Amino acid sequence: MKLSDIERHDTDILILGTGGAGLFAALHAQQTAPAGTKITIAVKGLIGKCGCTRMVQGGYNVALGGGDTVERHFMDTIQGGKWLPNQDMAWRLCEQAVVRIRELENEVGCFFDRNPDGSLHQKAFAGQTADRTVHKGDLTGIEIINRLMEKVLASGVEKLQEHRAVGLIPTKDRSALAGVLMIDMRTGGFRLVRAKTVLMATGGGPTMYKYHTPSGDKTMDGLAMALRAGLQLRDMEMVQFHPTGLLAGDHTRMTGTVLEEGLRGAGGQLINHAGQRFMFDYDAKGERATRDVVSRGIYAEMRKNNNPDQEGVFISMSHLGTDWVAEKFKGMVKRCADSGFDLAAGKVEVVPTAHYFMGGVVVDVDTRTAMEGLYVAGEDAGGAHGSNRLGGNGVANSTVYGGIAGDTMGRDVAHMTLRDPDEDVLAAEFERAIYPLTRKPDLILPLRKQLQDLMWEEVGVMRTKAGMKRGLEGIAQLSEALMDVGVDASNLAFNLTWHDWLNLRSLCDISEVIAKAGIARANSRGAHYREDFPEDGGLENSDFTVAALENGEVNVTRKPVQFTIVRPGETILPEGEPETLVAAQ
Amino acid sequence: MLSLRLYMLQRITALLMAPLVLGHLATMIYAIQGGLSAAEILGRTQGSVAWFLFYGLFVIAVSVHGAIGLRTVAYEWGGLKGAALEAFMWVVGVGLFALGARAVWAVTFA
Amino acid sequence: MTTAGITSRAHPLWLAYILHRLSGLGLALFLPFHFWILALALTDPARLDGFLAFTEIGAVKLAEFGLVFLLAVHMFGGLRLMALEWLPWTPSQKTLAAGATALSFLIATLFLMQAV
Amino acid sequence: MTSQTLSVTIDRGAHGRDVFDVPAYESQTVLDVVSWVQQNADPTLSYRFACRVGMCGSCAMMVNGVPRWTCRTHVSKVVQDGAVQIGPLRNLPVVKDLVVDMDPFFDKWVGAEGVHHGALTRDDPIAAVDETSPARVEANAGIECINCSVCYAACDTVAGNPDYLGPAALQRAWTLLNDAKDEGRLAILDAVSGSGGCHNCHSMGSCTTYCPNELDPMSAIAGLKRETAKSFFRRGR
Ligand SMILES: Cc1cc2nc3c(=O)[nH]c(=O)nc-3n(C[C@H](O)[C@H](O)[C@H](O)COP(=O)(O)OP(=O)(O)OC[C@H]3O[C@@H](n4cnc5c(N)ncnc54)[C@H](O)[C@@H]3O)c2cc1C
Ligand code: HEM
Ligand code: SF4
Ligand code: F3S
Ligand code: FES
Repeated sequence: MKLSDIERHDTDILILGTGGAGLFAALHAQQTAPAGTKITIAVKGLIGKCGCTRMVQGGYNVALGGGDTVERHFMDTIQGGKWLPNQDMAWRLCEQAVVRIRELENEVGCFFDRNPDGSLHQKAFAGQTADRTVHKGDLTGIEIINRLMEKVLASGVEKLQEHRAVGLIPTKDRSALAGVLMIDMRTGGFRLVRAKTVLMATGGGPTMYKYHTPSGDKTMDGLAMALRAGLQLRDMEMVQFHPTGLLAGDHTRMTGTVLEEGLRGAGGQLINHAGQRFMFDYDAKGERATRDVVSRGIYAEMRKNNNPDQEGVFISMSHLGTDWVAEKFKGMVKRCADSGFDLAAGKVEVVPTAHYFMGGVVVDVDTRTAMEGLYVAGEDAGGAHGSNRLGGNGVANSTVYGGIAGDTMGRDVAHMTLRDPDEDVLAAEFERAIYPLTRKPDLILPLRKQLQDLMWEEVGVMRTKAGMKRGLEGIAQLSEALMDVGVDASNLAFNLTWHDWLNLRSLCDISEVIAKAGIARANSRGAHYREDFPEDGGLENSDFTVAALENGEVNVTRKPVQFTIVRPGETILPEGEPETLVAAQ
Repeated sequence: MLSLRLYMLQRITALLMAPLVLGHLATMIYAIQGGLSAAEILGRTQGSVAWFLFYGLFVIAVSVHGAIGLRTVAYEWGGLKGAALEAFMWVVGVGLFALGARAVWAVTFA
Repeated sequence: MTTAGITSRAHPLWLAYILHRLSGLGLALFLPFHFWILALALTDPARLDGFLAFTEIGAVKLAEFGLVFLLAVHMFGGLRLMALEWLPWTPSQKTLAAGATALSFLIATLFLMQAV
Repeated sequence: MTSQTLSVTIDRGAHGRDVFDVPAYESQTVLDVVSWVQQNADPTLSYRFACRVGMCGSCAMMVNGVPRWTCRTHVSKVVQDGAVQIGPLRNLPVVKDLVVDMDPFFDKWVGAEGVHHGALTRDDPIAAVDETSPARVEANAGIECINCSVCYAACDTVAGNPDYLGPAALQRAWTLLNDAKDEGRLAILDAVSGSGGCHNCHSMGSCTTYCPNELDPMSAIAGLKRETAKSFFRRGR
């Protein structure tokens, strides 16, 4: 394959990814862009059928009255994020979610569950002070994405499905983005798509952990591309673990997938190897504590037991009544049964599992980045959640900011032109992508497993400086080893093994950033827990990490959080407002 | 391939035929007691306006119904398309009607 | 190639469908022949009698029975289908399908019993 | 368990079939088997998946001749005498090996007017909906479709009739027809009455039999037939 084989393609607005952020951007761009603007959507899988928005179970956070307010939602978000969120972004998230939910219901046509009086039903995830989460059963994501997907499919945007972005190609002076280099996965050919504006909404995805929940297509490609393009990444140490991932052995893709949060909420018990409930040893709320707390509790028990034959702990529901569980958690029970586990009557082995990535590209409240023409939204963007994302704020974030990105691009595109790419960067990115095709083929899976074990052990639920240093060394070795592993190049069409290699490349690159950012934060906040620094380091002095590539080295600095709306210890809720509106369980 | 119109025609003729088939079967069961003969058939039907209408309707319905039915099968299993498919349906329909009309005429007023 | 798998695992509704189609096809193929024989009344009554006498022979009788059976199967299958499509739907359609086939079989057998 | 192996035959289109011996495990799905082959035995094998938990509908394949979601199909459910045969989903063009082009499926989804036709906007309040009203119950029945195309692959009418919109698309149309918020009634009725419409369905019920989410497209299509028949008498088309 030669550089000259790259097909060249132009468009006005290019969107990478079709989760909540990508699809909303496509719809909004159509609404705001001048007539005749060409919109192209490129995605690693099929439109709407990949990514995590589809996998959303619990629901969508939005303050819709009944005592709840945008202010309360905002305060929960800030407190949940342990004062690290970018407050302007968090505010915009809470404020716009109100509009977005009406849009989803009225314009996009979503079905959401109702109260007997016909109004939207809302429930409370852990860490929320109001019943706020709008949902469709426990399959909210399918509903949201299917409705968005059909709108976008019907709208006639240009589709580049199974197109994997591999490099952001800037202009010669590096100040602006010229286009994106992609692999057309179906043929194995390369395509350079130039666009006046590009949204990156590839959804992060901490799948470098032994146990992880996101869909298989998410491998931090976006953040790795952004890093190489010189953009700043913030909060990169912040990996959210969901406490109850299914444990079914390392030979099955089921391992790591989420057993829903509601199980614990409904009274599900966590049982350790000795057959005992243990969560009350760690927190007064027991199993109902927030995700980070429960994850650490389980992790501590696992470490105590330290038995390779029985790694996890168990979730047990049967005391609540087999029939009741089977009825209330129909989908979950069926899913477990399909995989060979009896959730309603038996107990199911679980482990904490990497779920969401709070870190991401530094953006402004309009999703603009430091690079002209590049916009970032959804899980790829950092800032809105700080050190911890509340359950239900993820899909709100991707849909709110995806829409904003579409609006912003639609307006900006009018006064932008196509730019010429830096052919040297293009050549370098191309070489990088075809590199494994020039090496002797070997298995990639063992390296991926090693990385996943390493990250789980050393840069996982609980961290120490020494561990993360070991992690960094290990990542460096694996990165090197990967460069010696080649891929059979005889047929590049839908060559998953080539993509496995590229996936692992992205994961190695970002793993390094996570470990370095983790070392840089010598305190514990939200999802980031340092055994050697268990204190929060003083909320008043909150700062966030910023990582960027400088002279080929990942460099992490710290920047103070700007308390633009509220300071630690204060609240924007009116005086006399109750602490929580959620009835005690 | 089946538009609403053809579908409705197929169903309406089917509904129409249901009582006709039952009537026909009942007559047959009655008639074959002691064996069938041309004379017996003709004796019953010859010159009867009622039987003419009965079987006439039957023939019209079955030609329409059978033609549409065979069209579907020819399309799905035979891969017949476009003008050829339409022609096939008409040939079947007209053919069935011609043969049927001739038979009805033969046993009633001929 | 893959079709085989599906049909080999055929379920009641699919069987009802294929039965209905094959019976419809059978009827459509038989009908011209039936009309032609009846038209003999016009052109050649003797031959018609010949044919009718023919029906007394075992094999032909079986064929006749088969035709009535086809008609019954197809008709009840068709009525079943229309009930399924138009009447407010009940989940017990499999029973309905089976029932219809059974009923049609019953009638056909009745016919046979009468005939002999 | 690892001492046992499964004999896995994979249809690879023009390249014929390959047989692999795959180690058997206690918790193992068909997707795991396919993944094992690609990750360990034949790196050129192509297949598609994303969510691995039955939500995205991208992993459907023919397993022993039956369309299934592979990520949620435990091997023990399908294995026969230690063997499994896996092929690309039926009724869709094959891209490579086990990967099919799903565009025709989605083109038909859109062709059946399978998209919300709303009159309200984001500036309007959210309308009250009685979840127990018959129309909402009917609409809700098909809402959890993950567009996996299993029903589409199961249907022999689709196989014989390239224009036929197919069970999933028609079910979506039925949902919208019953959605009080949807204003596209006439457009939907027209779309499902055309030459590829609901009237081609022979109620063979394979869609309902094989839908992994236990949905019932057949009954939804029957609903469309009823509504179009009514409108035939009312509107004359
Ligand atoms: C199991 C699970 C349950 C969850 N439940 C909830 C919940 O109840 N509530 C909540 O608020 N949040 C939940 N979340 C989080 C939520 O799903 C995410 O926060 C949000 O959906 C992210 O949206 P997104 O648009 O940024 O990314 P995604 O929806 O993940 O989409 C990313 C897209 O980018 C594509 N892509 C990736 N790499 C490339 C590339 N190189 N080139 C081209 N395209 C690429 C992907 O294929 C995909 O289409 C859950 C997440 C998971 C995994
Ligand atoms: C009371 C009598 C009859 C009833 C109720 C009836 C009913 C039906 C119905 C509802 C269909 C549509 C099937 C579908 O869409 O899947 C059909 C199809 C058909 N009918 Fe009849 N029918 C009757 C008599 C006949 C007769 C006498 C013939 C002979 C010509 C016939 C030939 C066919 C054929 C060939 C088909 C197409 C089969 C298919 O599409 O699978 N029918 N019938
Ligand atoms: S109806 Fe069932 S089988 Fe068909 S696409 Fe939807 S979920 Fe899949
Ligand atoms: S399988 Fe096909 S024929 Fe109709 S009932 Fe289902 S769509
Ligand atoms: S991988 Fe998503 S449904 Fe199977």
